Amino acid sequence: MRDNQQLHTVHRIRDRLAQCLIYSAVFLVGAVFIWILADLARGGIMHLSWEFITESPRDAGRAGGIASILISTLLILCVALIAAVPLAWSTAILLVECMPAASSFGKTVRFSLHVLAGVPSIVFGLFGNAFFSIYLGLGFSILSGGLTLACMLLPILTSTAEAGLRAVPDTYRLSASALGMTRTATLIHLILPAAAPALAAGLLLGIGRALAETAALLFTSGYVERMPGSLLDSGRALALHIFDLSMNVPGGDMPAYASALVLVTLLLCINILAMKLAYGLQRWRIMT
Amino acid sequence: MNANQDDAFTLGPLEAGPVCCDPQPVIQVKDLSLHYGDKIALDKVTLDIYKGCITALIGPSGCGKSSFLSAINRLTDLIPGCCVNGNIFVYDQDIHRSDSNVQELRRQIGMVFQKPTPFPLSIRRNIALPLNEHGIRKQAEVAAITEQVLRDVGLWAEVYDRLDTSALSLSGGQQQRLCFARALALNPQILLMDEPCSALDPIASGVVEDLICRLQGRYTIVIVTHNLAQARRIANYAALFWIKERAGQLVEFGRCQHIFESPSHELTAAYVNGVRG
Amino acid sequence: MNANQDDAFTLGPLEAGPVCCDPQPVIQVKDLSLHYGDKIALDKVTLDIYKGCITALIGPSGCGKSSFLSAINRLTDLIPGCCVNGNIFVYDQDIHRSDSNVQELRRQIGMVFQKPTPFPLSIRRNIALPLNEHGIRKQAEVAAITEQVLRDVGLWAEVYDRLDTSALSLSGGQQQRLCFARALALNPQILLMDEPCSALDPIASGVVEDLICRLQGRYTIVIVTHNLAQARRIANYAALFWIKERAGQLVEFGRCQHIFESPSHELTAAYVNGVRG
Amino acid sequence: MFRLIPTDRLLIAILRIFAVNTVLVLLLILAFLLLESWPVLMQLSLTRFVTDTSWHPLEGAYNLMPMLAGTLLASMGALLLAVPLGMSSALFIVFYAPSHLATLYKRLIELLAGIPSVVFGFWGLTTLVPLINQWHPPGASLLAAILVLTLMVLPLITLTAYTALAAVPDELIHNAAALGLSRWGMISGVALPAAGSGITAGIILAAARALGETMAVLMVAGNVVQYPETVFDPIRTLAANIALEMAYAMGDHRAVLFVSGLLLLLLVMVLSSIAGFLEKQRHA
Amino acid sequence: AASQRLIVTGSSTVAPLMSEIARRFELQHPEVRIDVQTGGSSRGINDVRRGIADIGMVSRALKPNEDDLHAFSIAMDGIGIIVHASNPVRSLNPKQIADIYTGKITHWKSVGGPNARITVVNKAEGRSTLELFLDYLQLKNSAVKPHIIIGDNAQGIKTVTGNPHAIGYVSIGAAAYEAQRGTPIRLLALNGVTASVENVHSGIFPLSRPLNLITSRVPQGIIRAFIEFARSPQLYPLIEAHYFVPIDTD
Ligand SMILES: Nc1ncnc2c1ncn2[C@@H]1O[C@H](COP(=O)(O)OP(=O)(O)OP(=O)(O)O)[C@@H](O)[C@H]1O
Ligand SMILES: Nc1ncnc2c1ncn2[C@@H]1O[C@H](COP(=O)(O)OP(=O)(O)OP(=O)(O)O)[C@@H](O)[C@H]1O
Ligand SMILES: [Mg+2]
Ligand SMILES: [Mg+2]
Repeated sequence: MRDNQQLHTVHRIRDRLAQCLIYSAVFLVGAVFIWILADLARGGIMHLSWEFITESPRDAGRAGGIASILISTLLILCVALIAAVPLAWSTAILLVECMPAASSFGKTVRFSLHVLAGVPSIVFGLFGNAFFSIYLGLGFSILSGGLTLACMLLPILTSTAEAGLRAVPDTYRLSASALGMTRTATLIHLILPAAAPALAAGLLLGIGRALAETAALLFTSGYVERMPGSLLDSGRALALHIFDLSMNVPGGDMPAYASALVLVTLLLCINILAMKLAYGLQRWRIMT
Repeated sequence: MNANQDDAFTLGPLEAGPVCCDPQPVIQVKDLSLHYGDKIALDKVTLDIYKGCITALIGPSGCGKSSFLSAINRLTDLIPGCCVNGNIFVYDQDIHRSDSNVQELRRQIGMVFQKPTPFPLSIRRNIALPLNEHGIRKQAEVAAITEQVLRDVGLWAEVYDRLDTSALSLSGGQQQRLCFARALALNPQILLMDEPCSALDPIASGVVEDLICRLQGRYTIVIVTHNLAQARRIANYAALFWIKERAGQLVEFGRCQHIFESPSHELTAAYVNGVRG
Repeated sequence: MNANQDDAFTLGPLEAGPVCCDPQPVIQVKDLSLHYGDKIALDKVTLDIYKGCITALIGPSGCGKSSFLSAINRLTDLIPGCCVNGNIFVYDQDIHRSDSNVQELRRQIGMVFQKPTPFPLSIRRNIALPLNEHGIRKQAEVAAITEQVLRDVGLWAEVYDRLDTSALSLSGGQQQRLCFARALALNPQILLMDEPCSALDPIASGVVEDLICRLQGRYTIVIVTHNLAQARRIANYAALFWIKERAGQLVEFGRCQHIFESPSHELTAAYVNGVRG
Repeated sequence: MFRLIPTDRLLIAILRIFAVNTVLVLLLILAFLLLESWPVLMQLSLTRFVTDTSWHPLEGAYNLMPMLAGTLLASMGALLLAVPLGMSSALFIVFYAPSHLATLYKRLIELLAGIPSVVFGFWGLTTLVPLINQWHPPGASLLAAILVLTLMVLPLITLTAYTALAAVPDELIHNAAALGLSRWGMISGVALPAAGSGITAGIILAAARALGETMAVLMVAGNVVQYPETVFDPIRTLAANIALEMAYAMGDHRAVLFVSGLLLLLLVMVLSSIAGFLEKQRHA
Repeated sequence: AASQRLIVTGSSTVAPLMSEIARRFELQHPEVRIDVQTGGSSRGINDVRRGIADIGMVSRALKPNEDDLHAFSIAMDGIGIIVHASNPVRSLNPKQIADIYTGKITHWKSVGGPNARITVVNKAEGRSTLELFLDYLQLKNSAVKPHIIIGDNAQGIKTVTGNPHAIGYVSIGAAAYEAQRGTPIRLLALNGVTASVENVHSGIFPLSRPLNLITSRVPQGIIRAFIEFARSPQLYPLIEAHYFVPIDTD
């Protein structure tokens, strides 16, 4: 309280300094990222056309488009989600609704998920190759790629769903119980709808991860760039396509840019869609 | 005014004659002990709740009033690590017997919490959902009950034209009354209330208090409150809980007048006189 | 008992003679209007706060009492979209002048909020942090002030042996008193309190109320409360706010006795008589 | 009404079956990694992974240490850059930026968090590596790996730190302000300690991500197995090694790759237990 | 839909050619679907042995310990040293190359090039190109001091394209194909012998090898049909277009 004037001047300088550092860091980050995005957009937009989306790749991807690759990607994604979502969400529901946080079963599951969440994707790739491709004999196929991804998505989907369910106020459970409602009914009518935005957001995160994944698919779903005929065919995912074009195909930069642009746009669209969906769900829930 | 007319009560006549002239136990609690893991929340509480009366539970924070309420409708089942010993009889049925039906018990015993907790649904759905759960599904019947209970809590005039908007858009006092209505819809015989007014501003709180008074006689009511003036105004019986040796205990139970004016226990005297909530 | 001895107060003598015999404005609020975006929270409020007195702000929820307090120490600066018009003079200084020092202003004006909010640090750090910020860094000095203010709020006996444990491990009432101590450590002249008792149980609430009474005279106190009995018990002046035309307004201001016993405004009469919070 | 209780039982039974599967997946992964690496773990003594001359699987030299060093160096370098930048970004969003700018910047970061690692790798390969090459050949190097990893984990750190900071109750901030704390005093004295555990958790998550990142590093790090002497030397990380050689590895070579997978798994487990330990410390 | 599926995996040198052959084969046999995956010669052998693939692609002669497999040569290829097109060096002898790869020569100046450090590009272990190359130079891989390690031929070409001071070695077929497409790389002469398809064909070029298809059993049915198709003279133009040398099966 002595020298208040001087003290506050010191504070003001310290505040300014911190502010300057933070602003410059932010400026740097922003600039670099905008540089990357601009690079992608500039590189990709030239090559992008309707034909690029609707044609299959020719000449190792230098010509033609990415239609078959998009289809493969979607198929892999579908397999992964169909396999992972029920498992993950039921696990989350079990953990939150039916298990005391301290139960040993709950602890085991939570620990497994914790470890799974940190497992590098290439290790999932190793596992998928050894288990799905070779042991189960699925070979290089969309199915084994999708299932490998499903393993990878399990922890993400579970932990987001768990967080979402936990965020639903306990008062709903208590009031519903006090009204004599069963857990099942409480879950279906109250908790799941209340957690829907969180579930959707988690799903979205999972889709994002799945679309972006390369390493886990390298040895499971394979490289084949043709239109897949069945789930047992090998199919090249979009991220893998970018990898291949940029690493292995001289003159593949342009289509790689364009593919990257498509991938990023796709992720963006899914993002927006899911937000809308979550919002819509909320409205609908109130209306009925 | 039209609104006032709609506000009129449809509560039926008292079922049990003049209030509490002949105390008739509806809930009998015998040697109830309640632990949360190692923590003892209630230690050997024995208490009868009388039919048609309002019983107020008072006492300092953490003395186990809420725990006592939860034990009565077995809401404690939901709390991991919570362990209940002793007997509770509701209408002479031991509620802890393995063949007793918890859902039916909870239908019989309505509960209202401190924080208004409408479900994030429309006003209509808030009442219809528990009804459906209990097998009442006919549109007309549900609508009739909805109107009835909303009138009972004096909410009909305020919301009849927007039953399909979200219950969350109501004000705090309205939400709390909706919670009352939801509980009443199941036609319970007993109502448990855990500080139903304390999260509300004074005006809303007054409205809810009026409502409780008007429910007296038709329901057996157990209310937890920190507001001694309120307890005094509305209750017929009062029970004081206290924390002794780190465990909640029942110190004194008796007619409201007795507790507030000539308490037998010195703790009670100190509490009812000294507290400035 | 030793504890009781430690609990003894070290508050100094009153600075301003007998309380409020000669009202001397410390805070002058002139035509204060406050918006949150489009929402008008306060509309043209003019009010003087007198030195050494306790002024209670009462009124229904949402009438702008908290907003009024925040305007006085410019906490409104922190709220995006909040826009303040009109003049506030604290010790004859316009606080909205661009050359006024907000940090110094806030040091002069202590504030205690509804929810006890100790920082998630040790008890000692909770008090030391603002002191350090205001240039008091010497270990010994900080320790002395810490002990002093903890004694002032009657917390010293309870915590002197665990000053380095987390402040979050204290009970609600203790946390709130720690917040008082933290505010007092900066040696303010004015204390603003926003429902300091309403999140506490009755006993803790009583302790805090006592504390406030003991602070009277040494500090100029503005307190928001929903508890009219409390306002009546402790305040010298009272101001009633009300929501008119969707904006908070000052309805009546005067001596506490006047407001509660012979209010000039019919709204005031209705409010102070009808409310059963 | 009596039907309803069995519904609950059925629900729990079904949920349990699904949850058990989740645990099984982890066990299965562990089992297969062990199964596939069993031959070498049996034949070779573990010291071989440390003492062999270098990594020449076809010549029977299986030293994993240079790659472990590369992995750790790259991750730590990336964290060293990303933590200050990420924290600054989070503080900017929560405390400094005007609201519309904060939203915009957060959107940008969210967008970046979703960008696949190959895209960063690709950008690194086409832009960063040639740049570094002009400065100090060969370009593909530890430095490039660090920079690309920084770009990848930065959004992660920013978003977790943002979430933790945003979860600091407003009341705490208002209290701090009411005590006349300056902005930086408020941030460093109150907000950061209050958000501490969330921020640490985010950083550990980022570390795990950096350790396990494969494709982006594979594309820019040069992939030479060696202990780097300067940041301009190329390195190979464990994960990149698996991706690079798995396709045509046979016999012992393949098994050793599974061993390195196990090693990665171990690293991540160590990290998560550190995180768990920190968490416990805070709550104690 | 395809009722029969053939999986072909292995050498990245052969893969582009094989994809094209597979496409043509499918045109004739609509009921067949052929998936071509790359990874390296060892992967081809590996996958065929494990039964994951029906046919393996191997860009070298089989070794004695691989005589459980059946090999069918479809073309010849050479391995060429490549540098960036802006590099003035035209020719190197095996000694110089060995010195560059073992780190005894680190500057382009020492071999008559620009004033810059050499960036040595090596292949990852398990690639037959690497084996052949080391064999020819009589080096062990552990003696090589590379700056960048790459997988496929294409990656090698791409790396050299992006780095004016790099030196690498790839399939002549792939390099010539790319150079003809305008990619800025140059094939160096080895011991004065130009690295070209003609020289591989005539056998003067020292670093050459057969490109094989392998199976684990004697090929039957559709596999046999495919292998015969791949070796049939009607594909010679295609093979030549990929800058490989067709082998007269007769
Ligand atoms: N879920 C729980 N787990 C562990 N302890 C609990 C739990 N709920 C309550 N307790 C403890 O049990 C004791 C009694 O709690 P209870 O909520 O019944 O008190 P209360 O009288 O209702 O208090 P209040 O007036 O504050 O509502 C308290 O000490 C409390 O800390
Ligand atoms: N940050 C904010 N943004 C927008 N509106 C606000 C904000 N804070 C308060 N308001 C609105 O301003 C009005 C006055 O709020 P204020 O908190 O001052 O009332 P109050 O008298 O303190 O009420 P209570 O007794 O419930 O604390 C209310 O209608 C409230 O909804
Ligand atoms: Mg309670
Ligand atoms: Mg307020």
